[in-house]
Amino acid sequence: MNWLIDFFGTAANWSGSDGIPVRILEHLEFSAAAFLIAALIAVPLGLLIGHTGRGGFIVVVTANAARALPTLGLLVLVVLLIGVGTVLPVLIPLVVLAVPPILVNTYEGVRGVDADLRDAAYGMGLRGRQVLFRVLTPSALPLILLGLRLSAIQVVSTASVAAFVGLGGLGRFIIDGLATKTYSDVIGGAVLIALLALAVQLGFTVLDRVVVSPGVRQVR
Amino acid sequence: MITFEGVTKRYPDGTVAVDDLSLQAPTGAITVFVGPSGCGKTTSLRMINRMIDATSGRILLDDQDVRAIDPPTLRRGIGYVIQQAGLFPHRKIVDNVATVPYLLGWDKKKARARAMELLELVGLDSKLAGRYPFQLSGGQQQRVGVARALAADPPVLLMDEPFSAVDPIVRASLQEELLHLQSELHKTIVFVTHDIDEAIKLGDAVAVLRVGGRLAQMADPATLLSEPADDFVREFLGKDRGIRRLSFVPATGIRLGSVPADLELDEDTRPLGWRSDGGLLPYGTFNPERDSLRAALDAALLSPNGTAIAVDGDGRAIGVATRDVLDEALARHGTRPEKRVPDPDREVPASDPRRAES
Amino acid sequence: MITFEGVTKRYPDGTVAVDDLSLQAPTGAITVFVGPSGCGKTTSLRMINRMIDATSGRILLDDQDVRAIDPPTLRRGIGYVIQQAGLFPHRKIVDNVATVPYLLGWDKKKARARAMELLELVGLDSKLAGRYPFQLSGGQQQRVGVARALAADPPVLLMDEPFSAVDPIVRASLQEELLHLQSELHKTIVFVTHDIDEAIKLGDAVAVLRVGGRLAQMADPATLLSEPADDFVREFLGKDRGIRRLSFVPATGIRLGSVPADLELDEDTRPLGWRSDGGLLPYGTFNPERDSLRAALDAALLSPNGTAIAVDGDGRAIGVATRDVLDEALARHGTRPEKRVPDPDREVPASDPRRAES
Amino acid sequence: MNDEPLVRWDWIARNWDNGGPSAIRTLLESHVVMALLPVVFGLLIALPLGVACARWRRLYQPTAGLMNVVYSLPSLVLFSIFLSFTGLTQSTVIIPLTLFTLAILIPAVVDGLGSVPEHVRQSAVAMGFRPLRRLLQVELPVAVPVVLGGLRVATVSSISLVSVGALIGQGGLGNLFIDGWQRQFPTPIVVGIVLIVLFAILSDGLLVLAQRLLTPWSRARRSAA
Amino acid sequence: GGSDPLTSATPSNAPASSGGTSAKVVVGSFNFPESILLGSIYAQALQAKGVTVEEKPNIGTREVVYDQVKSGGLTVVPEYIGSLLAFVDKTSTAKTKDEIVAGLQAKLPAELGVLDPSEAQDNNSLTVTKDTAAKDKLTTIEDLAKVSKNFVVGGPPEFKERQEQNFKDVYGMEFKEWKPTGDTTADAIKSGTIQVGNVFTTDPKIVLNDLVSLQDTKNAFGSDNVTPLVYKAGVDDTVTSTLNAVSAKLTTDTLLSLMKQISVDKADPPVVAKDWLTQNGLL
Ligand SMILES: Nc1ncnc2c1ncn2[C@@H]1O[C@H](COP(=O)(O)OP(=O)(O)OP(=O)(O)O)[C@@H](O)[C@H]1O
Ligand SMILES: Nc1ncnc2c1ncn2[C@@H]1O[C@H](COP(=O)(O)OP(=O)(O)OP(=O)(O)O)[C@@H](O)[C@H]1O
Ligand SMILES: [Mg+2]
Ligand SMILES: [Mg+2]
Repeated sequence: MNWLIDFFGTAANWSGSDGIPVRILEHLEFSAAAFLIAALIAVPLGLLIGHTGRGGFIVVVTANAARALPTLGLLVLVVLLIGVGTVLPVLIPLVVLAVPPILVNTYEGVRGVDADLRDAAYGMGLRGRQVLFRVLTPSALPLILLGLRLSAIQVVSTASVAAFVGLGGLGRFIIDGLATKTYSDVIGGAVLIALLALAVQLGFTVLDRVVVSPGVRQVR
Repeated sequence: MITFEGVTKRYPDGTVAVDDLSLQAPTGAITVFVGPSGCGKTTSLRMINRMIDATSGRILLDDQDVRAIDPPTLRRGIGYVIQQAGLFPHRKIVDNVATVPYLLGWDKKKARARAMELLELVGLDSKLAGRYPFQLSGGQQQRVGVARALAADPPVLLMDEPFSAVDPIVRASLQEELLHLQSELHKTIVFVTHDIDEAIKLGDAVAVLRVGGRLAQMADPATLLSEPADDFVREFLGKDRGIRRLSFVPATGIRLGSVPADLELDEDTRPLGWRSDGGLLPYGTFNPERDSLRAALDAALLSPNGTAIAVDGDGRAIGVATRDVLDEALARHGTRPEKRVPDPDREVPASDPRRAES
Repeated sequence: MITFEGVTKRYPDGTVAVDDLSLQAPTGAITVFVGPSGCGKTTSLRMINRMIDATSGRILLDDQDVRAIDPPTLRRGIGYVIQQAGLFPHRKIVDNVATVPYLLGWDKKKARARAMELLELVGLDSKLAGRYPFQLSGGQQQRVGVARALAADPPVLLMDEPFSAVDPIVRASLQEELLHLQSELHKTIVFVTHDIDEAIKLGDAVAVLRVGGRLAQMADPATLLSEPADDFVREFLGKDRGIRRLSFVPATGIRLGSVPADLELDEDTRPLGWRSDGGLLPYGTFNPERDSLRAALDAALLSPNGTAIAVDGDGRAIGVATRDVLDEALARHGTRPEKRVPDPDREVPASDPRRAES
Repeated sequence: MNDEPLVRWDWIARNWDNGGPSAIRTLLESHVVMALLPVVFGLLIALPLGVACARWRRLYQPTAGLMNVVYSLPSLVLFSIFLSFTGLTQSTVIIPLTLFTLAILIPAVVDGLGSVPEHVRQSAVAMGFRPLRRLLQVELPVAVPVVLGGLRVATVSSISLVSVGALIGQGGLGNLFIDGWQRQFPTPIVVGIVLIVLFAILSDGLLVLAQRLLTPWSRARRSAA
Repeated sequence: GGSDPLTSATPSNAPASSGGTSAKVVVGSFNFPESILLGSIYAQALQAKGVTVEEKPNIGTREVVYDQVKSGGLTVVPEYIGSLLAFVDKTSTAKTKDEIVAGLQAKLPAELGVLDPSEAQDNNSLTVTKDTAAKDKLTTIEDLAKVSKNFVVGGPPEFKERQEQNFKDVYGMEFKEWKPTGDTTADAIKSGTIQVGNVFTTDPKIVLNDLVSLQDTKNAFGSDNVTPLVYKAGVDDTVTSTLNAVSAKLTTDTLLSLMKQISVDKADPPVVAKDWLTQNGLL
């Protein structure tokens, strides 16, 4: 508890270019950017593969292998290869981290939709694209959102590695705190990250309420 | 009218699901495809709305080859009902029903009004309209499935074992409902089932298929029962063919005798039982206006003296048919029941089942 | 003998599923619980093997209160078959069947040998033994379920809608199979269904329950059909009661006349048809040794002249029953069919259905 | 950045087994230990906990909530917290990774048990299985495919996360990242990444194989699903 | 900070007995290559004398490593006397090697000790690009102090905490902003994210990237001679004499050339260490 008071109770921690608000903003900035890029890649790809059923096996296998890619290793490699100075080196490993859960869940979600439902949709004269967007996607939405949520939480928590290569974000408190053994900073940073993750979780719960049809939510 | 002309379907793995099928499903009638599992019923049905394309042969919809029509367009003009209803779980009932109208670009209000109308038509309470499919029982979901297929008022309806997932009691009521609907709507319906009783109950024409997708016999139900084309059909029709085809003979033709003295009646002349030493004995009744010869026979068999009591719609005794009279009626109609012909112009009051089904 | 003595089950939420139920399921007979959905059939059944414990009242198994027996021990002595078969997906068929023997500590070889024996008994090919449940059809799975319940040779078998998930044709064959098995094994069976036809086909005694878990009537099927206790039961029994109860009257009693001249026979004296101007006319046959009066009536109705042809096991004509003779038989037995009594000591040859079911 | 090649093969050859503490082989070995022990421990803990959570549903919500929080903590933070308790030992990595593994495996066990069809459970009861035996012989075996699914994710994540331990001096192959980073030397980094991914794929493949062998009964279901 | 979790460390590998050659010597190092090299040199030298050695290279910063030595989890760590003194005594003003060693002897806790310092120094420095140096005419830190208010300074995360006050005291120098740039400091200077960075004088990147280290005319960083920090109870005479023999041969130039082999030629620290030990007859 003392650590938390030290961290959150110190006025200096709240202001300036290395204050808590700035760090949170920075953290959100790369997390959001990485997450959005990943979502833009993985959701359409997952929908497409789930819909056509082609390449599904490859996707699942690759996604699992991609989970194994160590973020830290990728990060330093990318920095070595393209240098520091921009957020790009951080985005690449984070995107790599964020894609698999979204991709796999979207794919499984679409593929898992009851075959009869698909059948009924085509039988009523929906065209392929209408079937995908009007029937499959809404039905798969809970799983798609689950994938997005898992991915977002991982990104928020892992974005702290940005600090390792000298970028900002909440990881600064952790890396710097570790280096200087200021435990209050380490714990404070971790708490902030956990809170962000919690906020993400809550955000998705709300999103789920809003965008998922009660009809689909109940079925699961 | 839907015409199959030498239609064959061979799946990529070599299975011949339908083999040189030629038949006609008449306009305004219910044509039932029946046969054992795997005999190609579903395949045949789905070739009509091009969910599956035939390998060779043609299917004509009122003289137009379905192959000439863009599939989604074709399908929007054909209602399609499947076993699990296939309702969209994420849409409310009313929107499920309005799916095709929305697709056709109807305005939302009109589409919903139409959906509400249909829900009523299939016998669903309008307060279910706002629910989601999971909140409905299996039977209710099936009704919604039918309503949805009817939404854009397609002339043709394809139904693939629509009632086989519900329990027998609900199933019977869904069958009644379908007959009732058809008596009002006169759609061209192709109905698939593997249950011969259902086929006979619903079909104006019944096509019996055998495994390999070949047509074994196509006839109206009464003919089918009296003159099965071969052993396969006879076997498939099962027992009681003689009794069952009595269902197609109305009981109107029976000469009724006057109510005998040993039948005890209440003040409204409703029968109470046959007098005997040991008190009243059981009796059986039939309504000559509505029932079939089968019901009359059943009534006779329930009475100790073999006499069936004829009652009116209110259950009042209006006469009796003695065993002799009945025998005579059976002899007259027994072997050659009248052919049932679909009669699209006859309007049947809703409270009254259209058929002489007992 | 299983005895319910004033058994009541009230669920924690207040639902009274079974209300003061008293009845007896006789040893060696099939007792069927039938009734509309939610009437407490499953609850009643599951109180026997203590899957559910009664709120009040007692259930006796051969005079021993089931409450006095440790549930797992009790259950190992009672076979239990349910709708979805409930096979263990991770065990091969043979091991599924051997489950209870393993539990009872039999040695593995003996248990498997017993399982193989049972698979044969329920009519499954022994090469299915090494498969997993997902590799079997629904009907085969149900058979395995029955074999599994029989594995430790329990005297009592509880069956909860065991056949309701399979299609009607397979269902009928499973019913036959059960009757056949029972004719060899003479278990005390309690069978739950909501299908009255199944109840009548299978039950030595039928208990009709009404919603709220109260007994409406308990009787053998023939009595039930002739003398329904009240409107609820009559309604539940549905149509054709008169015709259906003829199923319980064997056709043996019919006085056969000699084969008339206008019946065309082949060289083996098998009937070919009634001679007429327009060629041969259809005919109906029955086997007086095996069939019921219902089959005889049906045969008569299939012939233009109302005469049923009696044939022997090989299909050779051995006489005819004219309509008059039939009428007489109907008059004699129509209202008071013989009671069927379970007769555990009579061995019936396997090829021969035990009942006079048409 | 400069002429440094992506991979210097001779470096790999020299350092594969140079006898020192930073030999690639040594690092790989410690990586294997630190990645797999958490999975083993996690499974051993998650099984009883998962069973308990499935049995007493109200236990599950708080447990799942706690696991969610653990999962959202950066691994580095957990490592450094444990550094104060377990010092510079492998436990400092193994214990936090076990916690992460639990966050994946407990839900997997609960879901797995939830995937046991009710009629299968009921017929086990009806045949006279006592609860423990039912759990061991029926419910857990039937839950295997789902649990193994979770185990696969947990294993792969664990293998990848060990490398973060390099930041506190216990990172297995992750140490190669730090080394390469400090010397602006891509070769060790590439070697580290490749070995980690290969190790993960190998482990995953073995798990898939185990799944095939353990659950021949669900093969068709899996390919059909 | 509040209570310090690291002090409660109970390492599993603390030596069982105090002293005695039978005990295992654990050689640790900081998380930068030079320290890893020095650790490797110590370890191999000791091994050559038959001491049982375990190496734990690349552990972390002084903050982490120091406590591990104090608690006996590590026995020997290559240290830098100036930085170590600044760490144990924030108020110390000692600048010369002898002052510093005296300061250390006074301030180190009883269980710790330093052996003979070597000649080799690896000083902290403030470094800028050649362009910046030319533009603002910077050659010394004094020059920098005049313009430092416009400059962003970077370094390892612990840099600010250690030096902010020191710079003020010695040079009256303040910076516009402190950025923790860690291992990327040299790159950050080059890319312009920071204008001044804290880079070790032996870091080959200074040469590689055309950087200029400013002279520490007022000795703000102090002398930073390399010396082993030891957990006294874990070392015996063999260990002490062996390490002192190593230190006697180490010079700044040696260090620079060894580091060039490691960072530029990508040679591996153990190999480099071994070669050097062999050349100097220490193996
Ligand atoms: N996509 C397919 N590929 C290969 N064979 C198929 C395919 N679909 C169906 N078949 C085969 O074609 C035959 C007819 O199938 P179909 O589904 O039309 O039968 P059905 O009469 O509807 O049977 P059921 O009563 O079981 O629904 C069967 O032998 C079936 O196995
Ligand atoms: N666990 C329970 N808690 C509360 N009510 C229950 C429970 N199980 C069953 N019921 C209720 O008890 C009544 C009888 O249920 P039961 O399952 O015995 O009926 P059933 O005759 O087997 O019906 P079905 O034909 O649908 O299987 C029903 O109203 C049911 O809703
Ligand atoms: Mg079909
Ligand atoms: Mg039930």
